[in-house]
Amino acid sequence: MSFVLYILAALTVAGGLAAVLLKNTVHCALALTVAFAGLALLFLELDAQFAGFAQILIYIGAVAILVVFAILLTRGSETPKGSAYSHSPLVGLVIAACVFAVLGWAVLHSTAQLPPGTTSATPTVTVADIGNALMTRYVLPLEIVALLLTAALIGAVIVAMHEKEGSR
Amino acid sequence: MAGPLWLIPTVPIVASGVIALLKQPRRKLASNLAIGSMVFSLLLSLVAFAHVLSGWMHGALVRETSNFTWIHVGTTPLDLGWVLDPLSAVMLVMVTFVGLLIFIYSTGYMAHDENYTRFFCFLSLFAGAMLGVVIANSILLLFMCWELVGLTSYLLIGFWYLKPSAAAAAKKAFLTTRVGDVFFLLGIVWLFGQTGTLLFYHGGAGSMETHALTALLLERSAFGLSAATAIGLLIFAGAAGKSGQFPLHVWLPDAMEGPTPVSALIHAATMVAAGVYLIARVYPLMQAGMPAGGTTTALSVVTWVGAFTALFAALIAVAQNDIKRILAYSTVSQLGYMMAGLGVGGVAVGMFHLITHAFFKALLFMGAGSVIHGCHEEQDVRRMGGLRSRMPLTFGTYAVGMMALSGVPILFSGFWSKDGILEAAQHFRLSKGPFYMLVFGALLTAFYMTRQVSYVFFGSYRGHAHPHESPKSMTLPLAILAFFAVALGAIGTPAWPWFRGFLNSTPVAFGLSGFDEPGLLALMGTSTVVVFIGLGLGWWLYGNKSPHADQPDVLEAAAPPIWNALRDRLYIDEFYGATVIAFYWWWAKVADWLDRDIWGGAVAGVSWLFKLGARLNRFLDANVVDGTFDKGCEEISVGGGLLSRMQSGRVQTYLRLLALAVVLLAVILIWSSRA
Amino acid sequence: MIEKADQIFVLLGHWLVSFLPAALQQPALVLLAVVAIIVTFPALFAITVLLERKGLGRMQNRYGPNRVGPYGLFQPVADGIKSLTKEDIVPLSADAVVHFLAPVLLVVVVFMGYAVLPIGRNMTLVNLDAGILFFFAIGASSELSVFMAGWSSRNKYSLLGAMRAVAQMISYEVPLLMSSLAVVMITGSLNANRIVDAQNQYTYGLPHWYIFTPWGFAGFLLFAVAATAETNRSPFDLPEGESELVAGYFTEYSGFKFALFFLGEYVGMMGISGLGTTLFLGGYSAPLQVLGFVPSWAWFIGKIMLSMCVFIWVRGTLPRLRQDQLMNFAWKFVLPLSLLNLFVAAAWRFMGQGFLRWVVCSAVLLIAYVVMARVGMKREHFGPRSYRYAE
Amino acid sequence: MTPLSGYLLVAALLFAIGLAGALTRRNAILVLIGIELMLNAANLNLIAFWRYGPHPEALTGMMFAIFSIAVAAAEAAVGLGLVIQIHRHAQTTDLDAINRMKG
Repeated sequence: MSFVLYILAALTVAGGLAAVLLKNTVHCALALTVAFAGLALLFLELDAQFAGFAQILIYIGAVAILVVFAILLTRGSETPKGSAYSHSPLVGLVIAACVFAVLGWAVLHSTAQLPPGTTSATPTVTVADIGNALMTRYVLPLEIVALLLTAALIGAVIVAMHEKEGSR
Repeated sequence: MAGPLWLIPTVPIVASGVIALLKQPRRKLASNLAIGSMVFSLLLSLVAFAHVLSGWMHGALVRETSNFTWIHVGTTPLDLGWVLDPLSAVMLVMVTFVGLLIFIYSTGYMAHDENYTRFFCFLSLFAGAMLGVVIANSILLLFMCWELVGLTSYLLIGFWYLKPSAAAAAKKAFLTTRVGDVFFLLGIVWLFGQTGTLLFYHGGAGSMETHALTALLLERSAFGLSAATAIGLLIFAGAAGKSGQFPLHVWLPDAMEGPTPVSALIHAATMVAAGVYLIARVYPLMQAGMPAGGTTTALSVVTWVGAFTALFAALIAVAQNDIKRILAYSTVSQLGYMMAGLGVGGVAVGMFHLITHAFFKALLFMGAGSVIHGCHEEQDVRRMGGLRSRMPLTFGTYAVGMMALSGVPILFSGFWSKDGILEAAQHFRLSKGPFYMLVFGALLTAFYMTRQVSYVFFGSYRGHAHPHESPKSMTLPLAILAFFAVALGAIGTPAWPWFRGFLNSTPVAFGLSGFDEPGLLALMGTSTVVVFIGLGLGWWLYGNKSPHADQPDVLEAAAPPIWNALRDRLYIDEFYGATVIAFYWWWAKVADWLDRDIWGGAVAGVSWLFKLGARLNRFLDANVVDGTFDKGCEEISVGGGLLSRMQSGRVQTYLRLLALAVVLLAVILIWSSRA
Repeated sequence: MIEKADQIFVLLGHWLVSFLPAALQQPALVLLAVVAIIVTFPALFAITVLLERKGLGRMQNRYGPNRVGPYGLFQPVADGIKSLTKEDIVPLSADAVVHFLAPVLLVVVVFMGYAVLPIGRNMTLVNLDAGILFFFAIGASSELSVFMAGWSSRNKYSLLGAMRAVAQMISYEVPLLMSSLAVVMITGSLNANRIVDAQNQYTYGLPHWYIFTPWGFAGFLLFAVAATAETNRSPFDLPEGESELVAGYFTEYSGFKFALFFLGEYVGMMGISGLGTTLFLGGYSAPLQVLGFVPSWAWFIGKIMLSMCVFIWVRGTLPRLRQDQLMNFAWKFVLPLSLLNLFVAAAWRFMGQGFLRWVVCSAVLLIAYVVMARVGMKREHFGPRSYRYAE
Repeated sequence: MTPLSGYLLVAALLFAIGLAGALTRRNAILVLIGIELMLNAANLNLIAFWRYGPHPEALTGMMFAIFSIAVAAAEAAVGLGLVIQIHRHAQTTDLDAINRMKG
């Protein structure tokens, strides 16, 4: 079974790498969608059907499109003249590497404490269950998220609103 | 049925909320919203009324409550709730109906006001609050709505707040009623403390039910009054404040600065009646421990105050020249009648007069409004006259209202309701005083109304404007109200005391047997005679002759000092000015002086000392410290310059530092956990 | 016998795979179903195209194609051959990879949508618990391919077309979701089969389809509008408005890739009509109980073809909208109505049985419709156009 | 190596990649892309823990992931709006060029 995991992981990581490394911004965005799709598949692999589909719907359907729009609106679609990287990118890379080292180290050394994945039976979670949970136990977070989304909506509109000429 | 009762007040309040959000130009929408909400409330109230009615038909006492706990303060729950019983049902219908008519009327009256939407916002807010007062089953809820009503009244009196007089009147009304409300609040707290419940009726556990009342009776307090009496009196103080009983009546005449529909709705029909309603609501408390046929301290106080107010205000009304002020004082006096009626005759008598009065007084005020509107904002009766022909519709309806108010026999509702009060007063045990006061008041009422009408409608026109009849939206409500001013009498005649039976939920039968009660016919005779004397007197003095605005009034010519006294409202305001206000002014002065001279002086002294110290310090600084200090400063600034290099303003630099810090933190944590 | 006719494909599949070893049977069955779908719907696509060309022809007083074969019945074949043999041109400056991937992605995505549609009784490829969600998730990613096509071919028209298309798809996806949500809410399940079962019952021989309820009817209309826009069909076909930008996002496509786009568009239309059928028209259930003997899959296909005819009819009838009208319509009319429809559906759910809920729900919807049509959709008069870019 | 730690490693790698992107790319939008990647890595962790945790039926991790997806959507919308506004203002999305607080 973990064979599938390897493939999906490879796909996701490749997508992520591409998204970070490619020179052309739009290609980056497209690669990002690949990474998202890989993640969604990973979710499905983890029996998180709803989360997986939500991932596809929101990230590929909305966020990716949003990114693409932003790229086009900021004329970022044509490949930049100079280097695609900011000043002294190596430093950043090193730091990222350090982070990965720490995380990986932590994961590998805590395998013993982690719950053994193989034993736990596949949970059967229907969408109805999730709905019930959302409406009962997680109703407060739900409300808060709703509020946040509304605020974000309005905020985004106001921020990106095209202010009248002359008010510049 | 008691469940959805809360909708009745809520809908207008919501409507007002919506209206508050509307922009100025959406006038039509605003008024439609307000009226629509009112219609809704009216329909709902009618349903409620029908419910109660059917219950009564089946001979059952309908008193449905729906209570719930609002919040817990510590461990004691604060309960709110609403009650549906004959009292509230009748009141609901009256308030919503009159309110609706007045709303419609205002669309015509305020048509040219640029704050139209604000007006309707306040108006429907008021309606909602008033309805809340009516349905409240918890004295706390009642008090909240009570205050809300006060607030809206304040807002509406001061609606034209650019007029200084209006602003002042608003303030006056607010403060004066507040005096009463303080006592009211005390009463509430005491009641709550004694009975431990805020609810009036709660299936035997309410504060208006026998269990609590007996407890209250046993409880003794100052002056040997029972707690029941004391609380009753406190609550009565509140009621007096709202419905302008004698010591606290001063605000009501000034309240006429508000737009006329407001005067009609708030200061004639509904809000001022709230006090009476409150007394009716807590009537069990008032009459707790009443011996058979006797009375209680609280009730006798109510009676005396009421009767006195009735007479006193009627006297003042005789000598007023502002059309609305006359009506205002007559309102005060009628409220006195209601109070007296409550005091001597029980709920039904007082409430009946309240209802009829609500209709014909609203009618009169709106008529007055229509007159004012027609004469282009002229309010002095001496500058009117002869409007009989110019605005016939207004005249007809106004005449009906006037006759109802002065109690012209048989035909008009005012006669029956007032008659009931007089009859009850006649049987008042303690003294005949109230009875005579009330009778004399009745005479005066007839007199001053005749005076006003003949000033306004008869003789020849003495103003300079061109009076014209008002639009349909104003005259139509007048007509409707006029109809009711006549018709309502039918439900309270001794022949068929339907109203009384309904409120006391006892069956009634039609029959002339009601009349052969001893002395009843005689009483009706006297009151009739009295009324006609009043009318005749008025007509003889003022009828159809049109004195000039500057020439003195007939009575003034007769007895100047009395006239002046009456015209200046018996100097009550001046008296308050000389006592209460003067005291506050003086106290403010004192406080100011203390502040300025005593504390101020002390502060000044201290600061002077500090200044001295500072000078010394500066001398030391300048010559000793500086040398070394400056050096240090230079060092620091150099260091700062070095540090500021890092603030390149590049986001990613910060981001990197952040990440680095996280890594270091993690490493440290791991390390420490291992070691 | 009827049962056999109904289940014929299922039985056929089982019979076919019965020759394989047990381990392979399940995958083989799935594979068969996939193949079946991939074969059936393009065939339907061919028929539809012919239908459209002829139907439009008749609507415009022409014959339409009538040369190839009797009554031009073989026209689709000819088209197919043509597009297969045509030269495949890729612009020099185009971004070759993306340019190639775009149509592929579109077709793949569009076919994936069918995985959850119950084509007939026991004829759902994968009976997902969150089927409807899956359908929408997949549908959402078709926007991406459109964008890829438009951007990669380095052509102003294509880019504009793509931008328009994506904007339009995003705006109309919301009402699409909302109007379907009502059904999901009432059924209490995102599973397509459960939804069909909920509608597959009769009183007095009349079906319980959701379209026969006030909210269902309104929801269906909204769904239809949103679907039309979602598939860039006329009157919402601005992205490929010939008169403005040559052919929108597939201007630069030719030959087989173009054919793929064409295919994708039509199969997508069928897919979304399939969804609409499942949600509102009772899926594969018969419109009358007495017609129950007709196999279920026939009903499903029939309903799809019917809605295709409606698509064609609309295209032949209505003129094209303007961009701002399009957007206004989406955000100020369709979306609010579908939101309201949600509430109405909830009210319907909680008003119990009886006549009252019919009156109330219909009244609310009607009033809302009239009011919003009057207030929201007032025709504004525009000054001279001002074009804005994010400078 | 249990599958759980496998997922965790993938998540960590993804997170690092995202971080690298956020730290090194010049274009603001790409930085946002990196951040999105990091968020998704976190989601993967949540889901993995939910799946292999002792109480999958409690749905905690799943819920957390769903909520964080929703929040991420909001974050993306606002972030991109800001980027667009910055671009209007400074005519560039180059983070090195945008280093003044006053425009």
